[in-house]
Amino acid sequence: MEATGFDSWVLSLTVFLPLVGAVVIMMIPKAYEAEVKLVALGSSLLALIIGLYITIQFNYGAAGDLQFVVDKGWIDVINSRYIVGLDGLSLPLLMLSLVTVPLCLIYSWNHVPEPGNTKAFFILLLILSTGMNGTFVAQDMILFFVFFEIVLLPMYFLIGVWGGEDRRYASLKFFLYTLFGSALMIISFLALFFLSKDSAGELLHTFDMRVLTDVAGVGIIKSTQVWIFAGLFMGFGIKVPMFPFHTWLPDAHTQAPTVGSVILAAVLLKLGTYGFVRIAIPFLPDAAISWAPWIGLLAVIGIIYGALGCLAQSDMKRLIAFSSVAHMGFVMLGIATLTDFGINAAIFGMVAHGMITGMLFFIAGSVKERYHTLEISRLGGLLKSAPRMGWILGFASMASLGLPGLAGFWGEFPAILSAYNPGAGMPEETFRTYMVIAAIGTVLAAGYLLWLYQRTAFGEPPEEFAGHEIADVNRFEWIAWTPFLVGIALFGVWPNLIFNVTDDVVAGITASVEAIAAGN
Amino acid sequence: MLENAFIIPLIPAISFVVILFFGKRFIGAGRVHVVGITALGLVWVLSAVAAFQWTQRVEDPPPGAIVQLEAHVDEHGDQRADEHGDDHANDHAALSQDHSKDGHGGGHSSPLIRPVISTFSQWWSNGGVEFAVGTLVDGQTVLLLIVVASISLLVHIYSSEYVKGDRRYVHYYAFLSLFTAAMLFFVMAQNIIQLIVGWELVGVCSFVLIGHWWEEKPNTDAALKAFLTNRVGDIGLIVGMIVLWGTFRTFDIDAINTLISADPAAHHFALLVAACCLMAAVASKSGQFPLHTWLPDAMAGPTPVSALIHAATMVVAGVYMIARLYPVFYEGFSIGSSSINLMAFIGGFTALIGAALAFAQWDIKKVLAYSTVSQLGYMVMALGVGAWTAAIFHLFTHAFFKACLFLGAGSVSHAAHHTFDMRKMGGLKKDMPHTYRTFVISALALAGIFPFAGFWSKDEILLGSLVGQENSYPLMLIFGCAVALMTAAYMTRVIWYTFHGEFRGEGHPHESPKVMTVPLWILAGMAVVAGAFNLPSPVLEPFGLEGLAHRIQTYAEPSVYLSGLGLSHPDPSLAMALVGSALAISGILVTYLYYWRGMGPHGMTQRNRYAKNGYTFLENKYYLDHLYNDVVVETVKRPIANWANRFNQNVLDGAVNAAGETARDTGRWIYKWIDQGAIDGSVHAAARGADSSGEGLRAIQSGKVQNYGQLLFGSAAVLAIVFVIVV
Amino acid sequence: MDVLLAFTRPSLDWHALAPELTLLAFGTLITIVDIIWDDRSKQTMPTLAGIGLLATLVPILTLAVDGTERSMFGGAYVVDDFSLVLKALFLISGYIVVLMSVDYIREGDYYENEYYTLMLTSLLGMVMMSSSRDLVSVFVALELLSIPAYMLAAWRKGGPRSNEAGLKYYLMGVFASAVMLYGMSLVYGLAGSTTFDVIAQELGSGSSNPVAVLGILFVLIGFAFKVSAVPFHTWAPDTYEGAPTPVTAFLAVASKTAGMVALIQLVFVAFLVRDDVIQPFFWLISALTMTVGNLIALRQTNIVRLLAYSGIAQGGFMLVPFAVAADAPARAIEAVVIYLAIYAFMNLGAFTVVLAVARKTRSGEIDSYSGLFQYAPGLAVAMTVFLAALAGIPPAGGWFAKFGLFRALLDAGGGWAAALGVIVAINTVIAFAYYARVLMPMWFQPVTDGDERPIVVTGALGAALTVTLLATMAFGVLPGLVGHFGEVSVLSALGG
Amino acid sequence: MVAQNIFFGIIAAVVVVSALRMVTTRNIVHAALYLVAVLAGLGALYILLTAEFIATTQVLVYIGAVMVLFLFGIMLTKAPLGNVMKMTGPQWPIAAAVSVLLAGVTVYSLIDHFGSDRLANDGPVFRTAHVSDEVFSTYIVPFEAVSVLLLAALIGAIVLARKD
Amino acid sequence: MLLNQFLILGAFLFAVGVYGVLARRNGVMVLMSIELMLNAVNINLVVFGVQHGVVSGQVFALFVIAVAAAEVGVGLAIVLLLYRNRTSIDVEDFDLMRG
Repeated sequence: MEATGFDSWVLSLTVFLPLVGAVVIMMIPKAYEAEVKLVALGSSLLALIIGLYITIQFNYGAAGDLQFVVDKGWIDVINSRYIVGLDGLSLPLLMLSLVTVPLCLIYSWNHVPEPGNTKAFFILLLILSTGMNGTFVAQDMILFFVFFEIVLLPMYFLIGVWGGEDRRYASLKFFLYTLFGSALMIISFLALFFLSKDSAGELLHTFDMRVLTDVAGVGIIKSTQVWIFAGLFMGFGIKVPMFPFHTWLPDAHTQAPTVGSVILAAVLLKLGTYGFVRIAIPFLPDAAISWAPWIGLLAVIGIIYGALGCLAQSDMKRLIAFSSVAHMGFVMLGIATLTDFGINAAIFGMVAHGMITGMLFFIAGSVKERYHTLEISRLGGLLKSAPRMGWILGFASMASLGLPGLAGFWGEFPAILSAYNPGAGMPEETFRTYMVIAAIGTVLAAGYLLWLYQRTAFGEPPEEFAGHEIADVNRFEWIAWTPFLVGIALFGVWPNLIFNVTDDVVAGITASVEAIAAGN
Repeated sequence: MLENAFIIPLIPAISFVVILFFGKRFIGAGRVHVVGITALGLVWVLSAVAAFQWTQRVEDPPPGAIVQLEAHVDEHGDQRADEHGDDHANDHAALSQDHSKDGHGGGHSSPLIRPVISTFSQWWSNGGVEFAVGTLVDGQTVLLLIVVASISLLVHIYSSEYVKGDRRYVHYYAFLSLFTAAMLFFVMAQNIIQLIVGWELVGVCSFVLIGHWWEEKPNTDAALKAFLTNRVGDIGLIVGMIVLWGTFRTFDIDAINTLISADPAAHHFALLVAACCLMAAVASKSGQFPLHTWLPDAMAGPTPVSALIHAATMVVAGVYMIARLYPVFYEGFSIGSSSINLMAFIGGFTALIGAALAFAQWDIKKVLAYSTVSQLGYMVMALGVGAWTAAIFHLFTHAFFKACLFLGAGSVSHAAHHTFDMRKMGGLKKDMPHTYRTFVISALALAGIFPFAGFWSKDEILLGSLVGQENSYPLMLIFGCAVALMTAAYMTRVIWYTFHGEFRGEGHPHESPKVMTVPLWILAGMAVVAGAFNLPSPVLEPFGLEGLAHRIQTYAEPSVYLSGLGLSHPDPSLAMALVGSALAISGILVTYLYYWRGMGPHGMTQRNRYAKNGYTFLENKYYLDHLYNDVVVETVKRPIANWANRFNQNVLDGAVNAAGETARDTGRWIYKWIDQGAIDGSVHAAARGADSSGEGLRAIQSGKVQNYGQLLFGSAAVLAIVFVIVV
Repeated sequence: MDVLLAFTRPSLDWHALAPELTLLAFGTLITIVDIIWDDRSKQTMPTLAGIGLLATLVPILTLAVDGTERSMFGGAYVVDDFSLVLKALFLISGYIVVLMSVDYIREGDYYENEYYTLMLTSLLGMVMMSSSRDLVSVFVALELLSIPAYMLAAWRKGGPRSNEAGLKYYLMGVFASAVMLYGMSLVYGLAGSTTFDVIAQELGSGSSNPVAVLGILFVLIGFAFKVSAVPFHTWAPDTYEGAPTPVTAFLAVASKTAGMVALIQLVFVAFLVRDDVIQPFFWLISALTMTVGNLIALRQTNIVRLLAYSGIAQGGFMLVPFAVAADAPARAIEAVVIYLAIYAFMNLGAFTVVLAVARKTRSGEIDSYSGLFQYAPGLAVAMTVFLAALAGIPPAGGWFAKFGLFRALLDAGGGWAAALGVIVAINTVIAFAYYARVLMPMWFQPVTDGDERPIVVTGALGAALTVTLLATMAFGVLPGLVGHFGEVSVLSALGG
Repeated sequence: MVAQNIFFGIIAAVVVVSALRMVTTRNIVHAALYLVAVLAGLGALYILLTAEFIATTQVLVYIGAVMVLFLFGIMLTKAPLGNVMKMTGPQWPIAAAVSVLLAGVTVYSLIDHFGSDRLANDGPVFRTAHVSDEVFSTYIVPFEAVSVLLLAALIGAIVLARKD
Repeated sequence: MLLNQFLILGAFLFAVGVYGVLARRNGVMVLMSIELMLNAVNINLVVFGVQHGVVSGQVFALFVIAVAAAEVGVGLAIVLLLYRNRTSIDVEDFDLMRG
């Protein structure tokens, strides 16, 4: 079902408009800073507008099918094609990415972090945007891989150039970890290419993700599947990041500039979980069933571990970073159950975590800007110095700890719920244990977030900042934050906005898993 | 109103938004209470309308609202049979229904009225199934609506004076509104997800309001403690609800209850697990042992908040939840057939230690807080022994008199320089007549003195314990009686210290303004008459008003669910009432003698202060006092109250604090040794290994061409040897 | 007399030999011009050399359009798609090297005319190499391309480092060719013929035969030296560092490519039957090469030396497909050719940037790149693209090269191939660690000496930079371009 | 046949001894002379193998040209002519070990494979004309390439060796 | 005559050449040792040519001789160049670049 006319262009436009913007900016001399900013914002907003057009035109009745599909030749020699398409799984994440980038641009409008250079900063953000958008719509493994990797370098430079004290170490660590994962991932992609067979037993030799989803790994022997899955697991798991591959994350987050952290948290981590849902599980359901208990185990370890890690932090940003480990643990737990509830919750959790943690990083950035420190013990009384920011921090913290009525809850609760009855062929007792552990994780989440809130927002402002005038939320911050805040509340109140979109796709995935499980 | 009940929580929610976002700028910081009070007024009216409509529904059921029990037998299916059950289950339900009717005849004359359920079906969806958000309104709901709306309204009014000029007046009212909205949302939850949502939201409001004066660390500590303790309970809530979902594959409360009552024994084990888990949630939210320690600390919040949240409404959420999902607990804990069970025991034990702890407090609000703990324990115990109506009835009456007591305490503190330390009060009787009177009335109600509200509800609970369902609950009865005695005693003590004797504080106490005293009087009035809502028929028979007996039982009890369980109601017992009254009166009497007449065991410290305050004791009494002091106090009071207090402060509270600290320490340890040490360390070690092996390999590169040559020829030779041998 | 009568004039396909002859003609022309005009000719030399290289592309194009496979001397000398693609690659790399050399050679104290003569000669050897399908031709082509290169390495006569570079390169080269020749003699002894086709037949007929193993091994070692595979790599860092930078680029790209081409022909045409030798050999060598190259590169402080080790490691990557030469021959050749093509551009690009930067900083230390992004953002971005390509990060071209490796490995399948894949993956990570060592000062650090004058990029260097940059990006975004050449160059011997 | 073997034995002995001496002697000129002996011995062996053109070339090119080059090299680098300089480096044991290993594996393989294969006695005898036929037909391209190679080596060597 | 007589002699010469290039410090001596190795190859080529009754062995040997001559010339040029700059032809001295 290929799109025609304008619809056949929209996805490519959302993906490449930011890149066009970046190229245009490259032509603009550095001195014309206002023009640079306008072009950057313009191109990303244009992409967003097209994203909204997609959202409107999207056929929600057939959310399980790919829409706006374009299938053109690309690298014929390796049977790789330029295939983009969008279904209910991609749509929320694409929109998240499309929204996040303009917000980040606005946020850094007048204060590009040290050492300045707005032009380069914005170019990198736009390239990043192209990579992220592309990953969510690519329907060819090679195309996916390319987009998946495109984000690496811009992020590396964002952290490395505009980051904090330890930026070189952090950026390199981020890069090496991810690179390692993706190298193994591409091996698995190729293994899929060479080994996938159609139902008649003919070798397919295709990178087309649609086809591979359809054949669902039938024809690849189980032990091989498990190995291939291992490669995918490394590629996506590091990106998520799952325990024990998470150690790049706190460093990267802590050192990254504010918008870097925001994008990292809001979108980049989602590439990994998206990969699981889009590629690993549908392509290799049989292996997924074998792997799921282990993924679940790592996920719940991540939940508890991330929370305990948070409790040990003395730096606000690092704490939020560790909380990502815990939250992505919930997402992975949901995925590991291989059930409708779990995977839907995982997707919801991705979006929710994107907005909430993105928001928290925004605030952390603003706090840093005002206090020039994120040392929790030196902060305090934010509610008094900058009440609005304090309240927003409280709001975001509450959302982050999974308060019902806000978005975070809908990623957490159904994920825990799904572990009670894991998908076909999986050990029930194991997952029920995970369920209880995950539930305990929610308490710890409340613990570290409130503890953070108490020590940063409550109380009297500390002595050392007594003389300083701490500005409250400014205009740019309001513009940048409002969409997230509204989103957190809106999706929290009416989760069907997302569940309804994703459910069809997830149903397809679980159906194929169940079919495989039934065959075993 | 019953169909459109969602409007009721919506009003305070809107009020919240309006106050929070437009309060300061458009309304004026000092006038936001008008918005809140208006909203609550509306809510009250609508709640009253809803209540009235519900009574109409019960009295004059519209077609379709009644569950026809006879229909089970003939094949023309009723709705329930169509929807849920199989024939066997329905027969069973019908049989047990008959059984309960015939067996005890406790006036189950009313027809089984279906609750009014209205839903919006697209709240969220999963796996192709759509889950609704909606309202479930029945008698239990409207009862709570009335309670919440009334008390919240009064607290709103009261607060406009009490927190006047507060630095965060706007936020105060905003969150008061939000709390009300959340609580109302909670009570009319149609499914267990909504229960969770409401449950958490009230918790957050509680957190915010306890920490209202967050500049002081103790307040924020208390807020954190409250929230975190509740979160611990929430593990149970979440897991319990998930078990329910896993068992019945639905979130719908109506469906769950109906399914259980249709076939109570079908999922006993799952229900036991679910009930145990949910019990943990109840323990945290409703301050049951051992998770009650947050509640006294929560008194750090403004007093009206304590009255509303930590006495009348939020803390009863646990009780309400048990009542709402009563079939789960009834079946899970086998309440019908046992003579002791976890819920009853926890309730009873909590009631006991709460009462004991109330003795040892000097802070008037803490006394009331422990009293609340104790009374909540009472309610839980009532539910644990199968006395559903008694528990809800007690919830109803307790809300009024405890709110009154708290507001009274607030009034006292308002007068006495914002202190709650009873040692700095005394003799306020003459300065604050209204406060004094309302306080005494409410205290009498709490103590369970005829004919105040508490008497009736407490009596029903004791009766419920005595009779039980199939078996009696003797231990619960003993607990209940002991608590009745102790309650009366500690309330007398409070009144003594606060209103009698000499004023020990600074400045000149004065009566609070009308804005505060009027709510007090309204509540005191309710404390007198609330008992009338569920009078037993023998009381009314002499007046020919049997029709008004057991109104709460008639209207509020969801018999449509409970009938299937075979729940029975005990016959009223005069003997029990007399015993209960006697206990309460003797409690008052003993304490009265102790304080007013200086009789009884006085502690060393008290004795000295009384001496200072001009009390004269006979010389020989000194020895007697000494005797009491050493023998009685050291062996009786300490073991009971002080030991309990110490246990409470050191062990339970310590455990809560230690849990927090331990988590932090564990976190630090894991972070330091596992994360930074083992995991990151191994990564670093790999990096270092690569680096140093790179350095080591550089040695090959000696720069001398003959070394290179040696390597070249040498490796050629070695490779040759290896390949010649292997291949 | 009968023997004299027996001589038949060999039938020469002049069209097939046209590229070699054109190149030879221009080489001779340069020498003649030099003799006639002496000093006045200096300005025109690079132009002449450049024109010569481009002119040589013309017959290659006509041959490609013609499309028939031409084979001479009983299969000893073949012009097929494979050879044409690689000839073109040699010539283009050569052209870029000439562009890089123009200013460098002119401004230094060098013999200019002879420099270009030798370079063309060496290229002639490479062009010959890609058509050679017998031992003698391969040997002569190898020497033809190597011996001028030995001398070019020592071309900075006044510089002890350059002299030393020449000596080391020369000695190690001669050692290696001695080993290789010994191996060739054994192979010849078993086959009785120098052509690959016959060798393939004869080697396949015998079963376990230590002499054959020895012969194959020694021949392969000779070329392993050429592609600087560990443990025969030791010359490379020293030579790269000491040699004039354009020569280094030439060695790192063209010379290595020639070695690879020879290996492709030997392995896939002559030795493929002995997969029990070649596969384990290359498995071992490639794993060693990439790992050792990468690990030592981690510790380098000199940019050229770092690129040298990086080149060694890249060579290791290129050797990977040989480890599955028999299991997936077509894919393996494709992978190597694609890798070679992309590698040529990205590595030459990196060297071009090094040259451009060195024109200002006069230093080869990585520290001298500090703050490059501040005063020369264009060069910094270009370098970033090249390094990213070398590291294999999309959308810069290198990813497709790495992808080709994985593709070949997985097409072959099996545990050993997968294990090698994992080693490649790990090495990709290590590799980025030291590329990042260059990126970091460039982007993350302030200018060390505060000298923020922009860098003047000369026309020739600019042209080289443009070509390499465009090619690198184009290969990354539209890998089909290079993939096509990889596909057509699968040797016809394999039915490709 | 016996005569041939005796002849081979004598030549081989000379070659072996000279080679060993060449790499062990301390006098560089002696070493050059030992090399001459080796090369001459090999030339003799080629005669024995009926490879007359190779034998001639061996004498002309090696003994005539290459050796002269070496001697020039020795003179130009002003190498000490006596036994003064330490000609062998300290790493000679490693070198010895490597060469023994190499020799060992090679000889083992040769013996293992060729065993006691006899050299064909009745094979064709190739005269110079045969060689030239072959060179100018089959090997014409390499031959031309070698000529280019020699030219390039010439040019390069002049540039490198000349005094600026 | 046995084939192996010649082959083993060749192998021996090759090994001696290897020893020479690795052990000798004098640059010219190293070059001379290289000749030993190349001559070992020539023996092989010629004897194999005889064995198979083909002429290509001799031709190959001829090419080797020619190339060897070129190599020696270049090698000596480089050694001379070094000698001029460093006044030494001890190969052990040339380690300016390492690591």
